[in-house]
Parts: sequence; structure tokens; C-alpha cells
Amino acid sequence: MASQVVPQLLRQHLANLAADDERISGRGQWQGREIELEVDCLYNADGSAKVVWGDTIVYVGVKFELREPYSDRPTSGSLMCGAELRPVAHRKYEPGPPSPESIELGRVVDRGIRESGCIDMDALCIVPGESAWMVIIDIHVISDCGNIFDAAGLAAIAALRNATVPAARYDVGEDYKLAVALTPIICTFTRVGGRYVYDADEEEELGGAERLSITLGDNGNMHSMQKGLKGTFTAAELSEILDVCATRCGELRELVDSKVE
Amino acid sequence: MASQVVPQLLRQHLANLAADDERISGRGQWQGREIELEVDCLYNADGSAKVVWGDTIVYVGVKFELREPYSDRPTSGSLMCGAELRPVAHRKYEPGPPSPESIELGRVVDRGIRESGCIDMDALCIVPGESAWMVIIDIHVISDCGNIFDAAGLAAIAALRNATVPAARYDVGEDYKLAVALTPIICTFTRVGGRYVYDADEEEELGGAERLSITLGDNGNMHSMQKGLKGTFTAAELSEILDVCATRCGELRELVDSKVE
Amino acid sequence: MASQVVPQLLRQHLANLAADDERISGRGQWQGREIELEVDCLYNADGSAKVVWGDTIVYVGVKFELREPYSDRPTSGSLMCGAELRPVAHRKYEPGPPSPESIELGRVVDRGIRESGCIDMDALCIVPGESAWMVIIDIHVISDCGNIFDAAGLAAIAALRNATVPAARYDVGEDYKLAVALTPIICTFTRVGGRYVYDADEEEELGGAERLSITLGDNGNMHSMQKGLKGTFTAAELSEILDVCATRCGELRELVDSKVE
Amino acid sequence: MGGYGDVKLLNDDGSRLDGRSIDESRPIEIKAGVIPAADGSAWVKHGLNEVVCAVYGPMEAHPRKIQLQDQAVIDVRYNMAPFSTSDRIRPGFNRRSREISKVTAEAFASTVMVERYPRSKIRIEIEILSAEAGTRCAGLTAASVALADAGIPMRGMIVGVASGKVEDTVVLDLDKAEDNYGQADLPMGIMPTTGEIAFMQMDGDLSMEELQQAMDYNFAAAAEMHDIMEAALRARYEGGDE
Amino acid sequence: MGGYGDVKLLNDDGSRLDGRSIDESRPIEIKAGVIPAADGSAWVKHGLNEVVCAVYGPMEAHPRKIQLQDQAVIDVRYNMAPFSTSDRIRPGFNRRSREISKVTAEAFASTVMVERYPRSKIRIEIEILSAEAGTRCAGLTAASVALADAGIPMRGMIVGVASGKVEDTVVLDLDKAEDNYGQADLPMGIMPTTGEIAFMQMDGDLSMEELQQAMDYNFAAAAEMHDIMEAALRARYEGGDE
Amino acid sequence: MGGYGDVKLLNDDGSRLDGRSIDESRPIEIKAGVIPAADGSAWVKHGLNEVVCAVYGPMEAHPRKIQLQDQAVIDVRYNMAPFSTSDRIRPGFNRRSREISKVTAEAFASTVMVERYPRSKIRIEIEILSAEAGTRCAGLTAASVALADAGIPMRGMIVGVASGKVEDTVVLDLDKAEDNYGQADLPMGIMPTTGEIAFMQMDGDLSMEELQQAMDYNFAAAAEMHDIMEAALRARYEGGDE
Repeated sequence: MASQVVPQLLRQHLANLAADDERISGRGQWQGREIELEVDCLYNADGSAKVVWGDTIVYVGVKFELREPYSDRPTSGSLMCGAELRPVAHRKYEPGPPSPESIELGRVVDRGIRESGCIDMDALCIVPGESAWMVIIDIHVISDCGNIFDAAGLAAIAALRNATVPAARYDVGEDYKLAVALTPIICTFTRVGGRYVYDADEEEELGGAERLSITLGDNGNMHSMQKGLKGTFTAAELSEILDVCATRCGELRELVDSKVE
Repeated sequence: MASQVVPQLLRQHLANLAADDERISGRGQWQGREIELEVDCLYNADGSAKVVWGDTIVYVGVKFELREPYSDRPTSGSLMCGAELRPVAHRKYEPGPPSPESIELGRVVDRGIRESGCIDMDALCIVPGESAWMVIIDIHVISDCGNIFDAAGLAAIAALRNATVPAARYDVGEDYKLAVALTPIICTFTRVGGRYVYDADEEEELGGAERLSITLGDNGNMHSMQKGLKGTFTAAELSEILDVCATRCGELRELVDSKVE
Repeated sequence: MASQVVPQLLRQHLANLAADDERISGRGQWQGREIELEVDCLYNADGSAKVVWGDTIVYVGVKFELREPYSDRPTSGSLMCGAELRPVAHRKYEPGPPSPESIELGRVVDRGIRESGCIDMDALCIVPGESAWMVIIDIHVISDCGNIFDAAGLAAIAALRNATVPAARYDVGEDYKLAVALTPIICTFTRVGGRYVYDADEEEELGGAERLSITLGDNGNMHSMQKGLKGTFTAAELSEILDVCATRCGELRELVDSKVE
Repeated sequence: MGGYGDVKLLNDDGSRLDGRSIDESRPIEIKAGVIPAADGSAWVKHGLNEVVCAVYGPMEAHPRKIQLQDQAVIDVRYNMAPFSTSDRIRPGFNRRSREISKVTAEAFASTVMVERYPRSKIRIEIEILSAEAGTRCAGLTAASVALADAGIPMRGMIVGVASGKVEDTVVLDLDKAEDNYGQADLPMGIMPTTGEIAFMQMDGDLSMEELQQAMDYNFAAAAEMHDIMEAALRARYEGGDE
Repeated sequence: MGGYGDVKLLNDDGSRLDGRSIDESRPIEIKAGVIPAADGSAWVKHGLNEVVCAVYGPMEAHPRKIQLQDQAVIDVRYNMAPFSTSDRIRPGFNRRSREISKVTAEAFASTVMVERYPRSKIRIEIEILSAEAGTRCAGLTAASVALADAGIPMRGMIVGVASGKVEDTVVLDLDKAEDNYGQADLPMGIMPTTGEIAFMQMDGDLSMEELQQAMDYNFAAAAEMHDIMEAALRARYEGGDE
Repeated sequence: MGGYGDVKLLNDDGSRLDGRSIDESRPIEIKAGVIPAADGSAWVKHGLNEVVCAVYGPMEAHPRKIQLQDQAVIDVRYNMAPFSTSDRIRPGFNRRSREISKVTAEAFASTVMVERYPRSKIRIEIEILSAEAGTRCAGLTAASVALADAGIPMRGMIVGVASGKVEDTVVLDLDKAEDNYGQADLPMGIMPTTGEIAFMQMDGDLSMEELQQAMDYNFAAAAEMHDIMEAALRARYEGGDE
């Protein structure tokens, strides 16, 4: 039976801190951890990024494959984004088929990128109905110390913007940079000690409740939202979060811009 | 460890009833439950039926797909019939890959339909060696309160007789009714309290023994038989069952006839 | 929890025997068990062999399939070798997906055959880039009483040398014998009672430690080596084993030669 | 969201292709107690969507390692029947269904009084018989009614509702064409009795103002549907199965 | 059953393509005790079919949730080796094998004295080495001999036999061509010592009279084969492995 | 081993295509303590290979049936990230990875003092981020450093090294081209402190003399690499993460 003792004590401690407007890490309510972003760091990937987000570490590799287009979109390429939460990343992860947690992570990052329209799918087509590029984004979490959604989302868009289409490897011309017109950014907020905070760390996640992840595009519009984990929220709470979200997304977009080209 | 206490008491109770020629439901030995049959009830299926058989509920949907014919039968279409005993249908069912129970159900219904010859497989061919229709029958049990074989078999043949070949969807002409020349019907008998009864309900199955399922065609010939579960029977017992079977199958065939044009 | 009591007593017993230069079966340190080899014994296989090695029994069947060559080797056929350690073979085996033990067995036998170059892969090509033979070796262990590596390896090369390419079945000409130029032989040594012995039986494996399997070709060169199970060895121990290995491999190669034409 | 600009989804008079106004739901029918084998059940027909839900439990949680010491585990399976869509769906593992099952389970873990049933499990089985845009919301609604039908105490019933954007206009309850060719979709699980949001996903492109409009539509629709759900439960206990 | 009318399966003199009369079995060889690692085992060669069976147990049933309080669980695996058929079979999951395993297990649960071994498990492993029509029956026969070889008490040995219909004629023991192009097949598991039927499947097209004829053939053949099975067991205990 | 004779792998002066001499390793970098979530970890860059390893434990072994009464179970997963090779690798089951995981686990079961942790489990997670020939050896090296970083007592650190044969010449540490077109490969896991071999695989074609040469190269390289591993551990405990 899963022990609930530690989380209960932790929950109380987090509530006490929140009452004093404090966090266990000493950070402010809307303050994130230190982030290091590195691109072009994986030898065999066509695009890559490594994000060290506090003690959380995520690699993303982008690969391209030539495929026959889907029959209902013969002039379009395609995009696939998957995540693996492998046992390397934390004591809590077990081997086996993809867990619901890893599926959710992959799909939330996928939607943010896909819906932003940052990649022109039609530009990925080589011969209509015959061959088009499939862009494959693989998220590989190496150390999970909280907020893997934001670390993965950041690494994913950075890796995409770093990506080179390997046309030469497939004998369809010369390699060229993938055109990525926009930079969608995901921000995650977690209820800790009764209130929302930005960028929860490992202990805050363990003792916290529901999570809200929001992807904003360059124009400030939302491209994806996802509520996860046990807990509910109100429309007013969402509004407050969205204000903070816009600021944080802007900062992170600048970080990406500073690292690619 | 699976508890055997309830079934043992139940078994004794069923034996006492059988000694008095009674059943737990008050039905006669060869009497079935009330049946409701509805066809054309699933919006996206190409043919469909819903059977409410006492408290047992089964949906069947028929879909068509265009496939390359098998290389050893280049001028034939094909038939696939599968069943899912999903956790929705009873407390006893668990999620996961298809159980032996669901495989047996699908295959027994499949054999009865296939061997009756009610579908002309050669008529399903569009271009020999290139494309032919695959008829896919999906049995979806929603409530299992006994005798899912007969409920599924009835729904399957009714859904087939309701089916429209979606030629327009596949750009190979206009839609047309699937030709179903015959109406094979399955009847199941279960040893309860030492003797056979027709159409066992949930408690009779729990406290009963082996099951005999027989599919009869329009001409009264057998197209499939299957003995399942622990128990044995004699040739004389089979003869008695076959007599009853012919009568029940005739009644059920009339029910199907009354619902499809 | 897996009981370790029996193995511990057994280990002590094996150590005492080894101190007196004895084995539990009465065999000498480098002496193998009786071997029966039969070829052409499976009706539907294209090549087959059965090895009865002491109380260990292994069947190998070879089948051919026509496939499109791999794009990086358009003029080559291919080879696949797999093993199944099914529950039939021993009380210890469980049903389910291939275990690490069965994967290791298949891959070690595969490497010995593949690396010996005994099959000319280019001769398996029918039309470059379009169709080539895939040779499929299936190892089926029926009774595991120790040293399945050597029994499987012997049966595999014997079945290959017995194999007929079923060209007629695939409408690509007349059947002909598969050309197998060489006869790689695998020998396995196990640390028992602290020293290495050849051809460990069931009890010696249960109370023993690491295993060294070596495949030698006709010219005496090594084609594969594999250290398995818990334990370490020294370079000097390896040298001693390699000397014995050459003798045993020669004897087994003669056995194969005596059974296939 | 396809977001294909060249498909017309609004008529010149501002109404939608199927004649609905922009803040109008598709027709909804709900029945409670439709699956005799289950402890509680419901059937929801929402437009062309058809969903059944069975609830089993509370029962002992197996295997023990999934048990929670101080509360019940909510185990949800959202499953699309193979015949529920235009192209047949192969039975078995499916990433989309796994994700929906996960967030649906988390929604109900927030509203069911799970602390009353330590070490136990409540199974919610959502089966999609016909899918025409909006099945996750219909599943939420069906599950709430099935839980109530099973007599499982909740802080309130979650109502599944969605708004979206077509031709730059926020509309309530996208149908299949609007879902395929529209610009955004915002499915939510709302508890009208408390105003809480227990479920939310969104994809597409939505400005802050559009989000506000979509949420307003969703809250209003949820309140209306809550009445229908209550009526279905009353019908079940007062007047038999209809 | 293929039922293709244009394939000739009977000669003009009424004999079959392989020369057998219509009530004649293919040749059968049986050996007991062929797998040293097993508690009991058997090998059956029936025409071109070749089958081995190992029995393990009774042993403790694992995991505990499969245990039955008052009897042993019979666990059967019918498996076709990849090289057992003309086209290679990929190892692993297979619907046909699962179904045969299930009904075979149920047959032996009916004849093994399972009540003597509460909470335990008896494993029956049937491996098809060569398949040419009739392997499920050969598997039943092999399993009976292997169980007897393991010393597991039974109410009687199940004998696997089959009759079928070709060119409108009922014949005993279909071979591969007759199975592919014939009109019906009726495999049964019969206990000749009691006259009980523990296993039955049928497919094709069979009138009531034809069924009666097929069952008569099956019962007669089962009695004959039972003698061969007993002889194999005697040979094992009296005269060594042959 | 491809063994294609027509690819030139040695220059006329006897040096290799990348300029190395025949007994020279590719450059190696090692860091300990790179994964904050783990109990111990390491990063190894060996030529173009890049590998990280996390160690968790000793922890209670679950489920109980995998427990050993008198020692710890060593549980190794060697996994190639999907982007680690030129052609993307699909995540999931993979025969090669399973085999490497098995023999790697057996190697560490031979050197970790498993008898100190009965009934427990030590997890070793090897993740290949970039694969260019030699990843199983880099994984062995990384795992040794990660185990030491986790404070798990060992009889010695296993060092992963390999030699092979190209153009009939024995060379140390094959790179990708040499691996693809060479004649033999001999990866080993050596404990330089004791001279024991805990891991060995070999494929290709190697005479007894060539084997001796290859082993000599491997032992010498292992001794050198052992120093680098110790330096990485010292750096971790003395001077922070670098």
C-alpha cells in the first residue's frame, strides 16, 4: 500500500509556509528556478536541446523520417511528439510500457507546438501523396526534480528551432534548416499549500495538488491548456495565473531566442 | 485465492431446484428470457444491432474495410469477428489484452456465421488480387448477466443483415446492402443442477457446469458446436439438446426476420 | 522469495567433489555427455535437426521466406535466429514474452553462425533490391537438463546443413540445397566447485557460477564468445578453456559431418 | 484543431451549419440505470455522440500496491468501441484514450468523497458507442450520473461541456465539422453547484477575451445540463427506467 | 472448412486420396516418458502430425489469486512451433492457440481428480512440432498419456479423435487436404472407459444424421486408440523407454 | 561485424582513418554525480558516444518473488534513446538491449558486494544518448562510477574496453566505421585492481594469437581508464561537480 504519511506532513508544512507567503525553496510565489539551455548537444539527433531546470534535466532530440502522407492530407508532412519517463529519471519510475504520466507529458507538449502553427506542415511535403517529412520529437527526462512539463516544452521548441532537415541522408537534396516561425512556450502552475505557485519543485509536487499547464504563442494567445492531478480551481484563479503566465513565457522565449541562431 | 463458498451453496440450491424441475428464475427447463432486438442503432457503424437479453446487453457493429485479398484466395473478401469483454460489462472483467473468454466468444460466433455460408465471399471482391471488402464484426458486451454467446450471436447476424457496404466512402461506387443469404442462429445450453437448461442466467452460470453452444442454419444443419467450461456430457444428452435447439433457433430466426426488412 | 537453501548445499557438495577432481555425474572435467543427432526430422521445416544431449532435448527448424532486402544491403539475403525457452522444457520456465535467457541463447547461437560466414548472404538474393531469402532458424528447447547452448548450437548448424531452399513453394525456380560452406561449433564451460568443467548438467548449472561459450570455426578461429551469469574469470583460465574447446569442437564437427550427406 | 480557413462553418445570418445559434448546445438525452450488471450506470446521447458508463465499487483495491491508505482510488477507463468512428478503431492500447482516462480519473478524484473509502477502488467504465466530437465531455457527464446512480457520495456532479472557435467566433458545443475545421476547442468539467472546474483541456488558438467568452458559455451550459442530469436520476428512482 | 466443391477428395472406388477407407485412421505412434525434465510426458505421431506434451505438477499455484480453494487449477498451453506449418508461424500471442488451450484445459479439469489437490496447479504443455490437420486431437491424446505418466489420477483418459465430411460423405480423421477442402470437421475428446465427451468443437455443415455417423466413427476410433495409449504406458513402465 | 574487405580502414603509414595509432583509445571524459534525482550517477563521453547512468538503491526488492534471501538483486537497464543513432530507434522492447542488460547485470552481480544487502535491489539505469560504436563498454564504465558515487561497496570498478580487428590488424577501441566494416570486436569488462574479467562478448573472426593481442590492449586500456574514473570521483567529492 502506498504510504501517505510523508506527504501528509509535507502538505501541512507547505500550507504553513504558504500562509506566510513563503516557499520551501525560499522562492517567491511566481519565481522560477535557474535554467540552463543548451542546443545542438546530441551527436546523432537532427536537432537537440538540453535543459537543466533546477535539478530537473531533460534532453530533447528531433529526428526526421520520410513517410507517405496520410491519405486525408496528401500535401502535408506530420509531427509526432513522445515522452519517455524512464527509470533513470527518478526512483518512482518503473520500466514497462508508456505510463499515463509519460503519455500526458508527450501529448501536452505536442499540442502546444502543433496548435501554435510554428511549423508549416505543407512545407514538409516532398511529393504530394508520396513522400513528406515526419518530424519526430523525443523527450527524454534524465532527472525529475519537479516541473518536467516546462523543462520538456522548453527543450522541445529549442530543439526544433535547432533542427536541420537531413535531406542529403535521404537523397532528396541538400540539408536545410527547419523553418520554425514561432516559439510557443509552456508554463505550469501547481497548487501548493492552497495557493498556486509557478514552477513547483519535487517536494512541492509531492505535497501539492492540481497542476495547470498553459502554452502561449508569440502573440499572447493560448494554444493549449491542461489541468492535471487531483484538485479543482476557479475561473478567478485561472485569470490570475494567465497574467503571470504571459510574463514568464516572454522571458523564456527570450532565452530560446538567445540560444538559437 | 478465489472464494468457492458462494458457488458451492449456490450449486446445492440449483441441484435442489432441478430435482423439482424448477429454475431459480421460475422459467421452464427450455424456456428463454425476454429478448429485445434493435437494428441500425449505432451512428458510425455500417451495420448494427443491440440485443437486450434479460439483463444481458450486447451491441454489435459491422464495419467494412478495403484490403488486398489473401494471396491464396485472390478473388475473395474476408470476414473477421472479434469480441471484447471489457470491464464495463461486469465486475469480474479486468482490463488488459483479450482474455481467453473473449477470444472464445468471438471465434464461436465467427465460425457459426462463416461456416453457414451466409455471406458470399467472392461477391466481396472488387479487383481480384488487388482489393476486396473485409467485413469486420465487433461484439461489444455492455452488461453480462448470462448467456452472452446467444445474445452476441443474435446481434451479430442481425447487424450483418442490417449492413450497408460503404462503397461511396471508399470511392468504389454507390453504397449497397450487404447480401446475407442465410440466418445462422446460435443456441446455448448449460448444465445446471445436473441437467441441461436453455439460456442460463448469471446465477445459473456461476453455479453451473459445462456449456454447449450450437449454431444451426436455415436448413437445420449444424454449422458450429462448442463445448466449454468444466464438465462432460453424453451422446444422448447432446441428442436431446439438438431437438430443443432446432425449435429455439427457428423462433430467433423469425425475430431477426421481423426486424430487418 | 527465491529459496537459496538447496543451491547453497549443492554448491558445497560440488566444491567437495571438485577438490577431489570429481563431478556429480562421474564424468571427467572436460568430458561431455552422450549425444544423439538426427536431421531431417520435422515434416514442415525446410531444414531440421533434433539433438538429445544427455537429458537435454532441442529441436531446430529452419524456414525460408522471401523478403525485400534491407535498403543498406540490397544484394543480400538475411539470417534470423531465435530461441524459445517455453514452459514445456522445465518447471522453471514461465509463459510470456521472450525472457532475457531465451534472447541470449538465440543471439549467441546467431552470432556464431553469422560471423563464421558459413552462409553466403549474397547468394540468397533473387532480385537485387526486390527479393532475397531470409533464413529463419528457430530453436525449440523441449527438455532443459543443462547446457542448452551447445545442444542448440549443434542442432542449428546441423539443421542449416540439412536445409533445402523452397524455391518451388515461392514460384522462383526449383528447390535446391542451401550452400553451407563451414560448420561453426559452440562449446560451453561452466565454473563448478570453483573450477571450469565442460558441458555442465542441470545440477552443476544450479550450483555453479559463470558460463563461457565459445564458437570456433573450421579453421580454429573464434567467431563468438559470451560470458554469462554471475562470476568472473582470468585470462589464464580462458586460455586453458580454449585449448579444450578446440578438441571438443573438432569432435562435434565430425558428428555433424557424419549425419549430413 | 484543423484550422482550415477555407471551410465555411457559419451561415450568413450568423447561425451554424446545423441551424444552431452560437450559444446553443446539441440535443441531449440522459438515462440512469441502463446496465443491470453494474452498481450504477448511465447513458448519454449528446448530438450524435452516444456514451454508456458503468460504475463498480467501492470494492477492495487490487493489487495491494495500488491501495491508498486514506482514500479510494478512482480508476477510469475511457474506451472507444471499434465501430464508434467512421474509420474502425483497432481495439487495445491508444495514447489519446489513456490521456483522457487519466485526466478524467483525476477530475473525479477531486469530487468523489474518496476519503470515506480508504484502501478501496471505484471503477468508472466509459464506453463510447458513437463519436462525433465531444465524447470526453459526454463521458464526464455520464460518469457523474452513473456515480450518483451507484449511490457514491460526491461534493457535486461534474458536467462535461465545451466551447470552441470557428471563423473567429466563439461558439458553444462544437459538432464534428466544427471540431475538424474550427480554430479552438475548450472542453471543461464544471461543478455547477460550487463553480469549481475539475477538468480542463484546450487546444487551438484563443485570445484571453475569447477564453473568457468560451468559459461563460461553458458555465451557462453546465448549469442547464445539470438540471437534465438531475431529472434523469429522479426518473430512475421515481418512475422506473424511463 | 474450405468447402470448395471442385477439389476431388474421394477416389471412384470410394476410398480416399491417401488410400484409406472412410472409417480408417491415419497411422498412430505413441511414446510415454520422452521429456526427462518433466514430471510426465508423451510423444504422439498421428499421420504427419507430431506432438510432444510435458506435464508438471501438482505444484503450488502462483500467483495466489489463481488458486482454487477446493481443487487444482489445470493450466494448458497448446503451442505451435514456428516451423510446424508450411508458412512459418511467428512466436507469441495467437487467438486460435488461446482458444484451443482454454477448451483443452476445461476438458482435463473434468477428468483429472482436481479435488485431491486444492490450491495447486497442474501444468500441461502441448507443443506441436508438425501440423497436418488434427493437432488439437493429437494434443488431447498426448496430454492424457503425459498425465498418466506423471502419476496424476484421472477418472479416465481423454482420447482425441475427429471425423468430418468430404464430398458429402462422412469420413474418419481428416488429413490436411480433406481439412482444407472438406465440408465439416468434428473433433472430440472422448473417455472410452465411461462414454463421456469432455471436448467437442465442430465447424462446417453437418446434418443431424451425418453428426450421428461422425460420432459413431469417433467413438469407435477412440476405443482403438485407447488401447494404443495403454500400450505406450505399459511399455514405459515395463520395458524401458521404447 | 560487417567484414567487407573493400573498405579501407588503415592509412598507408599504419595509422587509422581518424589518425589514432592502433593501440590508442578515443578521447574519454567522465563526470560523477550528474543526475540530482539519483543516489549515484555518472556521465561518460567516449569518442562520439555519450552515456549517462543513474543508480538507485539499495532498496527493497519488489515484487517479493524477485528477492534473493542472501544477496541483493542487480537490475540493469541498458537503453538507447530514440535519437541516439542515425536512424531513429523506436522506444520499447529490443532484443539487443535486453541481452546487453542481462550480461551487464551479471557482471556487476560479480563485483558489487551483494551479500551485504539481502532481499534488496540495486537499480542501474544506463541511457545511451549518442551511439557511435562502443556503448556497452561506455555503459559499464559509467555504471561503475555511478555505483561508487552512490557509495555502494564493490570489490573493484569494472572498466569497459574493447579491441577489434580491421584489415587483419588488431586495434584498440573500434570507432563506428571500424565497427561496421571491421573483422572482429572484443568488448570486455575488466577489473584492473584484481585482473578479473567480469564481462566478455566477442564476434567476428579472431585467431588465438589475435585474441591474445586484443586482450593485452584491453588490459592496458582498462588500467588507464581506471585512473580517469578515479579522478572523476575525486573531483566530485573534492571540487564540486567539475
